[in-house]
This record gives sequence, structure tokens and C-alpha cells, in this order.
Amino acid sequence: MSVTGPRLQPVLFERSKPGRGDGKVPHPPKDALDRVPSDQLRAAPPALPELNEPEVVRHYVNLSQLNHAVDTGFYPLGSCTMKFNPKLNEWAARLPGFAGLHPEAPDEIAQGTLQLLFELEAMLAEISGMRAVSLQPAAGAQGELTGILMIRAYHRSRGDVERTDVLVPDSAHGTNPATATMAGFRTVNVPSAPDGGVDVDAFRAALGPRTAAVMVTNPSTLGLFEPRIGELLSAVHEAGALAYMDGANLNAILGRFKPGEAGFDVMHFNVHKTFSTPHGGGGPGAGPVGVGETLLPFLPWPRVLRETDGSFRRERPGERPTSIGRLRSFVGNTGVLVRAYAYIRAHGTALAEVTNDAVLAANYLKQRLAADGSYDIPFGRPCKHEFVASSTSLRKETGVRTLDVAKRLIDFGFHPPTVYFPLTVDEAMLIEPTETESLETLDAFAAALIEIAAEARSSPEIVTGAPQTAPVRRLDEATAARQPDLRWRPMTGRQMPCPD
Amino acid sequence: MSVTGPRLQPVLFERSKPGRGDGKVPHPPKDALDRVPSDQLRAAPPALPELNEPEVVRHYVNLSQLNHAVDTGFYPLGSCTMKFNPKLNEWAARLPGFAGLHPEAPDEIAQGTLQLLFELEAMLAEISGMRAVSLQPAAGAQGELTGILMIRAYHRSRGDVERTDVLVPDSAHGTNPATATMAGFRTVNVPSAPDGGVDVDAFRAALGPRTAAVMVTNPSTLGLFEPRIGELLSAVHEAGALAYMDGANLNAILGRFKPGEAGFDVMHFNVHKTFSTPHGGGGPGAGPVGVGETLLPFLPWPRVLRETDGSFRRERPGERPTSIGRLRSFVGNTGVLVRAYAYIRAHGTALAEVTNDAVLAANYLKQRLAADGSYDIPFGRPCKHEFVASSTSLRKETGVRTLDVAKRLIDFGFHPPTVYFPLTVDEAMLIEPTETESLETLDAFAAALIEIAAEARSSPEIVTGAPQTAPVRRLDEATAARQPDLRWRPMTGRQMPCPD
Amino acid sequence: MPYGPHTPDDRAQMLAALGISTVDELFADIPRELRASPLNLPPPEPELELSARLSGLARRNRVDMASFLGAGAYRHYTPAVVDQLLLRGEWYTAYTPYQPEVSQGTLQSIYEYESLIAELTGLDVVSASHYDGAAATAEGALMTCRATRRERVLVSRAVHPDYRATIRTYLSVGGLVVDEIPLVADGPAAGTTDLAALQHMLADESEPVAGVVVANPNFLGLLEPMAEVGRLAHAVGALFVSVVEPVSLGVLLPPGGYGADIAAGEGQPLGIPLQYGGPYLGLLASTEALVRQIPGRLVGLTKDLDGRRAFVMTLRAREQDIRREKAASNICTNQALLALAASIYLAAIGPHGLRDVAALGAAHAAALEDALADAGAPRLHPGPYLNEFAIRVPDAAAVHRGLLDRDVLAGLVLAEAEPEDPSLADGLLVCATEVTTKDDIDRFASALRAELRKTDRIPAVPVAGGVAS
Amino acid sequence: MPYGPHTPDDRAQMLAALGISTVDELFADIPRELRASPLNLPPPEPELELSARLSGLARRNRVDMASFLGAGAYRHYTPAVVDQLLLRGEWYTAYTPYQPEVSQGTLQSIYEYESLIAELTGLDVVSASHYDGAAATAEGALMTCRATRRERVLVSRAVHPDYRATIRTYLSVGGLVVDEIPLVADGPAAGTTDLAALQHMLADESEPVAGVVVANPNFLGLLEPMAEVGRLAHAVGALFVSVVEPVSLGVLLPPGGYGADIAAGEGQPLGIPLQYGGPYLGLLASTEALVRQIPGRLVGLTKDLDGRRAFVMTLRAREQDIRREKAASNICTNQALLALAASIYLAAIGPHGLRDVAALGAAHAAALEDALADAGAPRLHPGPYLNEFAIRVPDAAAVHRGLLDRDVLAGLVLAEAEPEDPSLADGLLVCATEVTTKDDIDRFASALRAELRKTDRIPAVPVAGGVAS
Ligand SMILES: Cc1ncc(COP(=O)(O)O)c(C=O)c1O
Ligand SMILES: Cc1ncc(COP(=O)(O)O)c(C=O)c1O
Repeated sequence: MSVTGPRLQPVLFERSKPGRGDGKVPHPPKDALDRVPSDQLRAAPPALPELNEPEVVRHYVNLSQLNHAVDTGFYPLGSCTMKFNPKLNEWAARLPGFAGLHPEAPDEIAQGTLQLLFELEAMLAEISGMRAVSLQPAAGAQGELTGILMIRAYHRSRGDVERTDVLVPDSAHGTNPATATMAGFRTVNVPSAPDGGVDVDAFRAALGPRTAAVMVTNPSTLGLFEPRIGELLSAVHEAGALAYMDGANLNAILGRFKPGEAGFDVMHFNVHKTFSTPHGGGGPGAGPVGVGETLLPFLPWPRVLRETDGSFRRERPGERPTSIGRLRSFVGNTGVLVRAYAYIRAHGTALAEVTNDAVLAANYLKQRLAADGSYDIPFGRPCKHEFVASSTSLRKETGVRTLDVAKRLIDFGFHPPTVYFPLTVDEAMLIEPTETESLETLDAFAAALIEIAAEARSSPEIVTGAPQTAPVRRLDEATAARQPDLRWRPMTGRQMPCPD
Repeated sequence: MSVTGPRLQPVLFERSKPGRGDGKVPHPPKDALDRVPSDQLRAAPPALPELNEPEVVRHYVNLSQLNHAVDTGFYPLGSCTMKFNPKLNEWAARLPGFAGLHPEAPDEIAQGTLQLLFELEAMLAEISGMRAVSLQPAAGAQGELTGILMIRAYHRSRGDVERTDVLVPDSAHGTNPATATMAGFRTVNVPSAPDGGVDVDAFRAALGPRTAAVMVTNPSTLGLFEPRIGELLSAVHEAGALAYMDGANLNAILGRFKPGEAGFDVMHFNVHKTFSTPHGGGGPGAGPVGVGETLLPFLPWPRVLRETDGSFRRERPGERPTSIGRLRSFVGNTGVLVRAYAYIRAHGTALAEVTNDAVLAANYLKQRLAADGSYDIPFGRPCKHEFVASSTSLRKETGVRTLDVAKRLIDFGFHPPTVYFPLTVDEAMLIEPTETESLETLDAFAAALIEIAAEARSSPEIVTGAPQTAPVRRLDEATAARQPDLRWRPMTGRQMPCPD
Repeated sequence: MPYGPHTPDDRAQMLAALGISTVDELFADIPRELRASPLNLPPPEPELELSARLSGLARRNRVDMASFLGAGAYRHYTPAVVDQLLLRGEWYTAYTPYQPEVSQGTLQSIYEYESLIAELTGLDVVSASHYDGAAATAEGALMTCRATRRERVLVSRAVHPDYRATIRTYLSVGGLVVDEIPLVADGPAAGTTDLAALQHMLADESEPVAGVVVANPNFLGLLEPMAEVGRLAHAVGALFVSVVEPVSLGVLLPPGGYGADIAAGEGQPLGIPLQYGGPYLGLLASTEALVRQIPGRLVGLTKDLDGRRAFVMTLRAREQDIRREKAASNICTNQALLALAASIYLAAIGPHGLRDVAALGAAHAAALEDALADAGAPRLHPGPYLNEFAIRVPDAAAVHRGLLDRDVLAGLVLAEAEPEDPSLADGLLVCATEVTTKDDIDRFASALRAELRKTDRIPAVPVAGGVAS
Repeated sequence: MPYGPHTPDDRAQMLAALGISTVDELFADIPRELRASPLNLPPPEPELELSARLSGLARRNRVDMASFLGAGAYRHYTPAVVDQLLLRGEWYTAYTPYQPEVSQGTLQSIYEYESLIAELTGLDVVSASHYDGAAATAEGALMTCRATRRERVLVSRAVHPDYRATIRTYLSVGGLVVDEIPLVADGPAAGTTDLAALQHMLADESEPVAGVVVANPNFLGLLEPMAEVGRLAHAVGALFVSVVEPVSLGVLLPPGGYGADIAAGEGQPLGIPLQYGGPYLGLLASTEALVRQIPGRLVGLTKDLDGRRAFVMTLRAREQDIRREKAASNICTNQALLALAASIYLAAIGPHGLRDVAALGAAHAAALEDALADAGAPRLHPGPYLNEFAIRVPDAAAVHRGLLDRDVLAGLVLAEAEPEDPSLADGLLVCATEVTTKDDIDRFASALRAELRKTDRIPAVPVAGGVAS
């Protein structure tokens, strides 16, 4: 295989040459390791690549340019809320006072960060209508696990140990059922009604004394607000179960709907979506969890508390025995939370306008596509922050699939939307423009999609052969999975020394 | 005209929309300008573009990707010493203590910067063998002006007012004669001998009682050390003139030749070349000037001085009446000098190895081309940090010119060398690899040049039609100069209200 | 709107296209009685003022002390190049590389990360990445249960207490059992995992063990007999999870070198700022045999239609977006940017640099040991360590507080971290790294001397003085 | 070698290709007797230690005071986006865009800079760029001589003293004459350029004037009668050079609006850090008629072979590398990166933002004036100003020093900057900008009150108190 084209790069190991790279740290004294038993020591340093700084820089600068990112163009990846990441926030997180603080620093020298976390908790509680918030979970999925574990602890605390089921509508995000499993529950899938909302009859049928919780992604992965949410919540609570709201799509309802006020018992936030902290090519994020009164005792520790003298402190180990414990080390992904705090304070009450603009942009884009008619729009009613389009008709007519449309968008300079997700819609494209994209961009994207449909009719091979302008063309994913090559050197092929 | 291709960008003004952009600074009170007479005020804000931060980011991120830079690839621009710019230095210059210091800050609160500048002066003096250094000049050309003004002041101080000429070898950098003119001198050009050194006879003939100074670029713009430098210096001094060394090419002689020791009276440094401070797409730089004993009294003010108690201070206005005065405001391009200081301390005594590696790389590359024979190598003797190649024979044979070769290098992923410079060599390419390029890169570049020569023979249209892979193809420079379009809106075309 | 582009005209144009007069109509589907009360938040804050607020908060933290605090998160020198490359928007404003054609930068960087950590751990399969060391270790423990179809995991008490708590949280729910292996109480091996107890626990056939989790260096800084632990685990068909600190792997034997099946740990020391606990980087690596059990992202090498080398996410049928309730884990967003930071760090510092970092830490720790012993605080355990160790200080919490006032952050008060272990009641856990200076050590030693003098805190049994190097 | 890639093997390979055994042979052309003595420099310093040294030096500077110091360099809030975009290596590790095909980023950014500054100044041709405000002003003065073929330039004494010194240096050498226009001594126009004197100087037909250089706001912060100056200059065929502060142009009439032929000034306030004086940005703009006289880089719009819009350096026959001794200036390396910074700043802050910055500075300055007058230090001049003004303080230098100890940087001691002007002997030049806070002003006022009380420094004539807003 060849690395072809001036843009692709050799891997770090190919750039290595023994003897290169120096000048970063002083050399240790010869006897530095004399106190360490020799049978604990490596014979030779690990076989890492040896490069000098100029090569490192070129490598990563050139690699970075192979990425499409929010900073380079429109990125309407549905469900992911690829909004702009303010540069102030990057600056703030790097302030030495924040970046250099050790997670076990005694509270008295950590007052700045503790105050920030305390205020952030309060603001998230206000935004969600929840009673209290834990900032510990490292991402949305961990927030979900936290929430479900609290629900479990709640039922147990009441001696209610027979609740083994978690109801999950089929329009829920994949992490919801995966979380239920991880927490030791059985997932019961609930189908959607034709309007995209939960099928209330099916829901009631599934609900019962074995139901521990229901997990509702709201707005759902279809971009739709759950219209019968009041009915569902009442039913859940009547059945003695608790209601979890997957709040990853909160960007759609800021200032319009507070889950806590509406009756949800627990929810998580995705600060890397709603509050604009960077997605980092796959992470990091942070997934704070908000709870109502019921689940308050079970929040993970340590929480951040304010003393009567106005100072802040972390909860001490064992201080709150009802806690479900910890999900990870230390307090949380503080560096991410600093960014979220900055974003929330930059907007303050104007967070409601963020939602207005995000929802307006999504509906406008949906309307532009609906008016054209090349793509199916399965749900006609107003969407929230995102909407589903589908290439079902286009495919029937031309053979061109959603995957092809997506790849062709790359040639137009756009990142494709999320495709084949949600799983419940055939040939789905989940399109989320966010509030930080200009009208010009929305128009250009709609025009591109419409032009691609025209191409599909006139010269489908252009679409199925796309992309042509990207650094690489379509990949052989099958071989990658069949014969995984997951590291630069050949796998050592060592076998597991135990039964599988 | 169209902005074609996904990589080219609209101009800022095309992205503007009234009403966009806010949130950076608070709004002033309504009466903020009430104390300012209304005839001093604009009726409306200037017609600057209105953008929001996301658009600003995309604009500049995408624009930046249209540049070839040292951080993206090899940049063998002769005479410019495009070496790697260490990232530590960028970090250092941004430390709040350095970046936030006001240029008129009283000395007692500026001790850190003053110490750095003082130490840097001392290190530059050591490197150059000069007696003292002024850090004031903002770039090499301003350093030259400083030097020539000091020479002028020196002659005047001796009542010697008849010296109107400055001798400049034809292999000198263009700034040398331009400086002489600017300083009110007549430039007398001195031809080179066949070996690339100065023609001593011609030099002696030009030298006389009217000679104020000679300006020698050493190594010259041909990349050659001036072999008869001792002879020249003696002649100059015998004639009562002073010797200026253009030290922009100091990278070639660190630890090998100290101009001050050899007898030069004055020189400038180009810290953006020798000491790795970034070239910034055209600047900034800094051009400190070193002097021997003779010119010491004339250095520009303010210098940085050390008091007996070890503290540092700036010279006070008028403290040294022999000074030629100032060349600019404040102390100098301190932010650039911080980077130079960091670079020099990172290397210390190893600066000599920088030169060894730079000169070795240049000679190796020259040898690779000489061995192939496709390009002429006008000067066979060892070069210093750079060398001249020429396409004269290639052009005769194939019609392909140096310009074409240069453009074709772009398709190979390299920045072209400096072309048609120095002016004294036909179809010149001035190639300077620097010490921070790997052997692999040098080999790949030599191979590319050789392959281009082969293409010139087999299919010259590929070469003359290059580049093909760059964001744009060759430009219409003639129209640009004939009908200058120098700003986004049409020129107002206002005429000069006075005789020309 | 600080970052929004829409002018009133833009909004009007969009509303017109939708045939509605206010954006409120788009929210008509929210049941009236469930609509939100007004947002009680502060007004929007312009950047000028917000930046001042943020600097003000940051300044309220004190990060300028002579610090000897490690305990799972370590101060290291990060070359300036790391953050400058990381700050490129192309990295941090992208997301999961679902579309490989426009994500080769991220994908190749992940593949390289996998390769680098594979070299460092001596294991073949590296997941990129997990939330932090604790969550990665818990995932590693879960892997042992899935792979062996057993339900009991043994965890050394010398694994970081937060990790043990996390393992309990992750495992307890599925009815899995977590038992702690005690530590040797005294003698030369005091403070390390009790191998005899481990052997005894493993022998219980009624509750077969899926995995054994031991850290090296352990929470107390001590080096563990890892090879022996591995042998004992494998002898009964259990898997061996090694919890590692990656900088130490510059000089210590890698997990693959002593038979570990899984390595887990905290990647923070590889160029990631302390930032009060995160975002950090959960390292998780395994043998090739466990490739289908490992949770999290995997990137593999493949080629494109034209035969160009290219990278792509692979073996995705383990992930939640495809398998939903049957996924290997619910992990979705991971710590990719931190994996990138670690890769850039390793590329910048190189294998010899990493060795030097580890060895300098050891050298500084040795000097620290000598200085503190001389000042009256000898080590608590006799066994070998790399760059972190516990010292015995009477009234440790009070002395620690006293030292704070003298601008010394004297490590971790062990009684607060491990309140149930009486042997640690007088302990401070202190560490040195390559950034520890002689001045810092001197300041600590002399401040400690002063603190100990303050009351009659000098231990009854005089310690051997004068051994300072 | 900290940044070099060559291994000993690489060097050996290169030497072998050259057929030599040591690199010394490549330096044989340096005459033996002229070879350098050994480099007496410190040893190479690893990044870890060097970074500590640099932080240590930076910390020795005090940049945390309540500062009222302007005098040609101004503290402003720079949105975070500016430096993060500037830190992209594609910008700062490139150089002069000689090869436009691979430099469109830099070229377009320069064209945009020209356009932005043209809007701000109301002039058509903008050179990108000059070293700083002083050098740009000197180049502007030289332009007037070239354009008019006259040899005398009049410079107001209320132009920044460093600029005046620089003009003297640049012009004196070619036998050009620089005369200073005195200031009005008292009355409502005190501290501004004396128009009567100017008229008188212009009238001297034996020494015809090429250009008149006046600053607005002037060095003392006062607003000048620019339109009148322009009329007087043009009446005798002289050109008018206006020295501007670019942020003020967010609210003040632009030079093009009052007939200036040339605008020059310091671009630092446009998002460039103070950094002890540089690198800054020399602004230089002119009418279209002077396009062939303007020194420095010009970028124009054109198209490529395929008709794509593109940018290129143009009118290069003014530059030294082509014209050598006949060039318009010797300038080569300029301040392109700072021009980029200024462009990003303007793009980020926008026209309304710039107006707000200027207006906030004015509002804060008004509050400062009132607070200082109340504390016993009234203004020195009665005329209008924007955001900088002089106050009268007995024993100004001593008070200034005393205030430093109270963490107040009380502007500039005018007697030190302008020792020859007795009217400024008791003056402090103070300024406020959008970053000046009410706290800062309160601190200054109360510290000043205390300082004045210390001795009997309170001026004999009591000042009008109680007018603070
Ligand atoms: C609706 C929804 N729920 C949950 C998640 C999981 O969050 P995270 O990726 O932060 O673990 C996501 C994000 O992918 C999501 O979009
Ligand atoms: C040999 C030589 N002399 C002088 C100069 C002028 O220096 P600067 O561009 O810093 O003004 C240069 C750089 O272009 C140069 O290469």
C-alpha cells in the first residue's frame, strides 16, 4: 500500500530514526534508578518513535488539515450538536490557576474552581428545573449510568427489589439501552407511534411492577418533542417507576421545557453538545446529572458544598452514606466544565435564544428540503433542533442511497449529516444545523442536497463515486474488520492464557 | 471573477451582514461621547465588515490552510533561513509578564524584560565578537540604516564630512544599496570576481577618500564566504572608511567567524533568520546592531544598562549626547527578542553545531545536484548555508525556465527556492535548506528537482503548466500592476491636492 | 447573541419561509402546562467582563506551591509543542470520525495512539479511549468477567481508592462480586499485595475468580511482584489486570512483559494538565485474544478504492450505537483529544526522553526521601518504589495543614484517603517528578522540620539522620 | 541539538557524499587568522529548565497594577479568538509571499488588511506594513518630500516625542529639514498645535514645506483642529500627514474625512499586546495619487490562468530587492503578522464593537478626570480629549513613584518625556480605555489623595471638587 498524494502522511513510526529527538528534559544522573530492583526494569526503552520537534509539528499540522471540523466548515451531524466552540473557553481552561490545580488539592487552595463548579451546578439546576446536580460523570453515557444506578438505589432503599426492567422507546439513543444492560437491567423496547412520539398503548402495556424506570430521549433522536410526555410521566409514576430523561438534546428546549418541573426524576446533560464544549475528535465531554428530590440522597460523591462562611468544599468520603459511590476518580472533567461555565455565563438568559435560533434553523432547512421534494421528510410537524430526512424515494427512483448522498456532500465542502440513524427510519439522514450557522450556509447546504438529488437522476455515477475531492476515496471497511490491523508493528499474536 | 474551488475563500467584506457580531465588549453609556465636540466625530461607524466569531474563525482557518509554511513543509527559500520556529518560544513570548508589559513601564517594574534584553545583548556581542549591541532596530534593513547612520556620525564627529560614497559589492543584498541611499549616500557598486568573491582590484579602484563605508554581505547572497575578507578590511581601514557587515547570513558562520574579531566595525543580526524567530508571512523581525569600540558612542538610545547594584535600567533621554538618536519608538521589538533569547539559550555553545549542520546540508544538496548535472552549479567551491543553482543549460536545452521549475516544485509539495536572485546569476535559484531539515527531506527535494529536469526534457508542458495542485494556478501579475486593485471597495480616486 | 450569526432580518426570512409569525409556534408541541418557568440566570456577559471573571476565579486557586502531591495525578513538564498542536481547531472541533474520508487526521492519530500505547504496555490491542484511569480499570475488570464468564474479581487494596470505588460501582450492579486482597502488614514487603492471601482467595472453587487487579507502582508508590501475581491468577484460569502509570513504563517492565492480559491506567501523566481531575485519559489495552471483549473505539488500517493507505473505525459491532443493549459498554463520547495529547507528548519526548522523565523522578524522589528522613519523617514502608512513597509523620493532617501555610503542598494525608487502614494513620504520601527542584525539596524539609518542632511532634523513636545524599 | 534532525549517521552519510571527513573542511575558506575564538556561551539548556528560566524572568515584571499608562501604547481587551488564530503555524512560519500560488492565505489577509485600514482612515492606499508608528510616520514624512520635491517638513510638538525623534533621524541624513510647530501656550486651545505659528512657518517661501505632520489625538491626548491644518498645508502646496490612533477612528472623523493626504500611526491598539514596545504595527495610508510614492508592501487582486480570483504582491518596482539603490525605502521584512492580528481583531470586534471600545474609553476617561480632579489633580489643559489627558500634580515624579508602591501605575511623568517643555513640568499623562475599571479609578484616586496628603503637595489654589459624576 502506498501513501499517495501530498496530503496524506506517513505514520509517526515511519518518520522515526534512532538518535533523533532531544533537548526536552535534562539527563538524569547515572545512578537514578539504582534503588529500583533490576528485575522490575526494562532492558531497553520502549520502541517509541524518535523524532525531532520540527517533524512532530509537520506531522500533526498536516494530519490536522485532513480533518473536516466545525472550524473549517458546516458539520450538521445530527444528534451531536456541532455548534461553534468559542475561543474564549479554550483560553479560560488553560489559565494556570485552572489547568495547574491538582485534583487532591486541599479545598482551601482550590476555592476558585470549587466556586465555579458550585455556580455551574446551580445554573444547571435552574436550566433543568432539577433540585441538584452532580458534575462527576465524564460523558453522557456515564451520566446515564449514574442516573440508572441512582434509580436502582432508590428502589432498593425502599426494599423494592423486583424491578428488573427499563423501558426504552425505540427512538432513544443507543446509549440508553446499553446503559440499562450495564446497570444490570433488562431493556424493554417500546415502539413509536406514526407521529414519531411514543406509542402510549404499547408503553402502558410494557409498564408494570417490574418496571424500574423509563428512559426517554427528549427531544427524541427523530428531533421531535415527545408530545404525550405528561401522560407518560403520570403513567410511570403511577406504576411506581421513575422517569429518566436523556437530556443530550437540551439545546432544543432551553428556556422552553425544564424536565424537573415537568416531573422527570433524573436526567443528564451533554455539555459538549448543549454548552458548546469541544467534541475533540471523539471526546472529551462531561455528562452532569440532575435529580429531583427523590434521588437527591443517592447522588455520587463527592459533591461540591458551600459552607455557611461562603467558602466551598468537597464532600468527605463517607459523609453521605446513601450515595451510590463514584463513577470515576476525583471530582469530574473540570476542564470541560470550565468551558461550559464560560458558555453559560456568556449567554445567561439569552440561552433561550440559542434554542430559538437552533430550532428555527432546523425547521427552515427542513422546509427547504420539503418544498423541493427530492428527499422524504417522514415527520411533517415542526421539529426541534434536528430533523430526519430520508432517501427512500430517491433510492427507489435512482438507486442512489443515503450513503452516496452523504459522500457526495463531501465534494460540496460539507460534512455529511448523521446517516442510517435513527435506526427506525429507512435511509435516514439526521440533520442538525445548530444555531451558529448562518442563513447563507443553510441555503448553500439545502442547495447542495437538492443538486445532488438532481445528479442522482442525471448522472448517478457521480454520486455513487463520491467523494472525489477528499484526501481519500471510500474505504475498504470490510477487510479492516476481517483482518484487524490495530497497531503499527505486527500484532504479537499472544493467546489468552485462559478459557474463553 | 469567481471564487472557485472549495479551498478559496470569500473576502471578509463578502461575509459581512449588518447586525452580525456582538458580545465582545459592553455597550457604553449613551453620554459616553458627550464631551467630544461633534465636529470631531464620525457620523457613522466605519464600514468595516460585520461578522460573528464562528465566521471569523472559519475564514482565517481556511485561509491559513492555503499557505505553505515551515510548519507544513520544506521551505528552502534562499537568503531567508526558513528554519523551524520552536514552539517554546511562542509560549514564552505570550507569558503575561512579557506580553503585558507597557513599553513606558518604570524600570523597577520591568526588571525581568530588562534583564533578558541585557543578557541577550551580551550573548549577541559574544557571538559576533562585537563590543556592544543595540536591540532597537525592528528588522535587518533598519539595522543597516542604524549602522550607516552611526558611520556617518563617526566621520562627522571627526570633522570628516566629504565621505559621500558607500561601496556595495554586486553580491550584496538589495537592502544594502537601498539603505545607503536612504542615509543620503551614493552607492558605488563593486563587481564580483569569477569565484564569487569581491573583485579586489575593482574594489581598490572604487575605494578612496570619498568612501564612507563598505557594506559586505558575508557570506554573500551567493552563499559564499568572502575569501579575501582580510585584504578588503585592511584596505577599507587604510582608506579611513569603516566596514559594515550585513550579518543576515550569520547562520552560516556561528562559532566559525566573529565579524568583530575580524575587524568589522559594525554589523546587524537578523534574529528572524539566525535565531529562529518566526517570519510571520512577511514579518516581524528584529535587526540588532553590533559595534566595535569606534562606533560605541553613536549607538541609538535607549540602551539597557546594568547598575552596580545588579538592577537594570534604560538609558535616559539625552544621557549619551553622541547617540544617533532613535530609529523607532520605545526599546525595540521585544517580543521577537524574547524568542531569540530562548533560541540562543536552548542551544548555548551548540550554536556552532547549528552552523555545522546548516552548511553540511547545503553542501550535500549542492553535491547531489552537481552529481546529477541537470542544473548548473556556477560556483564549485564549498558553499556556506545556501548555494546558487541555475537553469541556464536546462533552459537552452528544453525552454523550461527557472520560474517553471519553481512552480513545478509546488506540485511536489515543496516551496520553491528564491528565484532570479541574486540578480548576478542567470536563471538563478538560491537554495537554503537550513539545519532543521532531515536528510530524507533533502534527498526528496533533490530527487524532485532532478525529476523535474527529466520532465522538462520529456514533457515540458507539465513543467511550464505547473502548478496544478495548488489552490490557484499562475497569476496575471501584469494586470495587477497595470490596474491596481488594492482595496475591496472601489478606490475613491481622490487626487492629490498639490503638485507632483 | 455572542456567537450566533442570525440578524433580525435572517430570522424574519426564515419565519416567512415557514409561514409563521413567531418562533413560539415551533414550540407549540410542548404541552402548555409543562412549559418552563422563565430562566432565572444572570444576564449575558460580554467577553471582556467574562474573561475578567474567569481570570479572577482562576487566581483564587493556588498553584504556585512547592508540591509533592501525586496520588494518581502527576505534575510533569509538557513540552510547549503539545498544547500548540492541540489548539488547532481541526482537532478539537471535530467529532467521532464517522466519515473517514474527511477524518483521516483524527483516524490516523488514533491508530498511532493505539500503536504507541501498545509499545508502552507490551500489549496488542489498545482502546482509544476511556474516561479516566478508574473507569478504564473498571472496564478492564468487566472484561475479565465477560471473557471468563465468571463473576468475581479480586482487587488489591493497594489499588487507588477511587479506582476501587469505581470498580465497586461498575461491578456491583450486575451481581458481580468484588473482593479486596489485603496488603502485607509488615516486613520487607509491607504495603504490597499479600500474595499468600491472594493465593488463598483464588483457591476458593465455589467462587471462581474472573480477574485479579493489581497496580504497579501501587497506590502507596511501592513496586509489586507483578509476575508472581500473574502466575497465581493464570494458574486458576483468571485474567490478570495490571494498573499502570504510563510514565513509569519508560523504565519499568511493561505489563506484556510480565504476563498481564489487560493493562489499565491513567494517561494524565502523558502531557495532560492536572486541571482538577479531568479531562484525563483512561488507558485500556489487552492481548489480541481479548480484542472482541475490549470496549471503546478501535481504529484499523485499511485502504481506499484507489489503494491509498487509510484508516477507519473498525470492529464497531461492539459499540452502543449499533448494538444498543447488547453492546460491550455504553461508552460513546470518549477522551480522543486527550489520546491525541498523549500521542503528541510521546512523539515530542521520545523513548529516551520518557526514560529520562521517569529516571529523574526516581532520582528526585531518592533525594526527597533522604531529606525528609533527615528532617524527621522516615519512610513508612521499606520496599522499593519509583518516585512516590509514604512517610511517617505524627499528626499528619495537622502537619500537612501547617505546611500549606509555608507554601508546601506536602502530598496526600493518607488517613483521609484510606481512613480504614490504621497502618496509614500517620502517613503522608509524597512524590517527586522531573519538575521537582532541589529548592522545593529544601523548602519542604526545612518547613517540615519547623512544623515538627512546633509541637513535640518529633517521633518518640529517633530516626536515622544524616543519611541524606 | 534541540531542534535539529541529524543523527551522527546522517552526518556521516552527508560527509561521505561530499568526500570529506569532517565538516571543518567546509569552513576552510575562512582565513585561518580570522577564525573565531570559541563561543563563550552557557551550555545548551533543556526545555524544562529553559521554560522555568523564562517564566522566572517574566514574573519579575509587574503587570498587575491598576494602570493608566498610555502615551503611545494602549491596553485593550483582545478577544481570545485573535491570538488563537494567529498561533496557527501556517501564518507565522511562512514568509514574504513570493510564490502566490502557495501563499494565498497570507496574500488575501494582506489585501483585507489594506481594505480594513482604508475604511478606517478614509484613504485608498494602505501599505502593509511598517515597523511601528514612529517609523511609519517618518516614512510618511519622507513621502511628502519625494512627492513635492521639497525638503522641509513641519512637525507639531504635540506629536509623540519618539516619533519626532525618529522623523529627525530618518530625515536629517538626506539633508532634509525638520522644524517643529510650537503648541498654544494657554487659553482654550492650550496644548494643541499653534495654527498661527504654523501659518507663519508655511509662509516662508525660501524654504517651501513638503509636509505638515500633526497627530489627533495628540501626544497630550487633546483633539486637534485637523481640517484647519489640512487647509493651511494645502494652501501652500504642502501635503498633510495625519498621525492617528486607530481605535479612536471608531468614533473620530477619519483622515480622509478632513483632507489628509497621508495617515500614519501605531496599529498596536488593534489587538496587539504591549510586549514592552514591539513588535507593533506601523500604519501608513495615502490617497491614490501617492500610490507610487508609498513604501512597503502592496497586495492587489487579480486572477489566475483559470480565471479564479487571486491575490498577488504588486507595484513591486518600489521595493529594494528589485530596485536596490533606487527603491522607495529599504524596508524588506515588515510587520505582516501584526497586520494580520489587527485584521483579525477588527473582524472579531466589528465596526460597532470598535465604536464601543472607543466610546467606553472616553466614558472611563471622563470618570477618571472627575475622580482625579476631586482628589486634587485637575487637568492641565482645558480642551477636548478622547481618552487620554494630562493632569497637574505637584512634584509629579515623586508622586508617580509613590503611587507605584500603592500598585498604581499613574501614567507617564511628562517632565521625563518632554524635559524641555516647562509647561509640562507638573504633568502626568493618564489614559483610560475600555478595560479600565471603576475599582482601578477608585484605587488611583484614593492613592493619589494619600500621596498628596503625605507632604503638603496639595496645590495652593484649591480645585473645584464635587463634580465627580
Ligand atoms: C441523545 C443522546 N444521548 C446520549 C448520548 C451519549 O452521550 P456521550 O456521547 O457524551 O456519552 C448522546 C451522544 O452521543 C446522545 O446524542
Ligand atoms: C542578506 C540580507 N541582508 C539584509 C536583509 C534585510 O533584513 P530584513 O528583511 O530583516 O529587513 C536580508 C533579509 O531579507 C538579507 O537576507
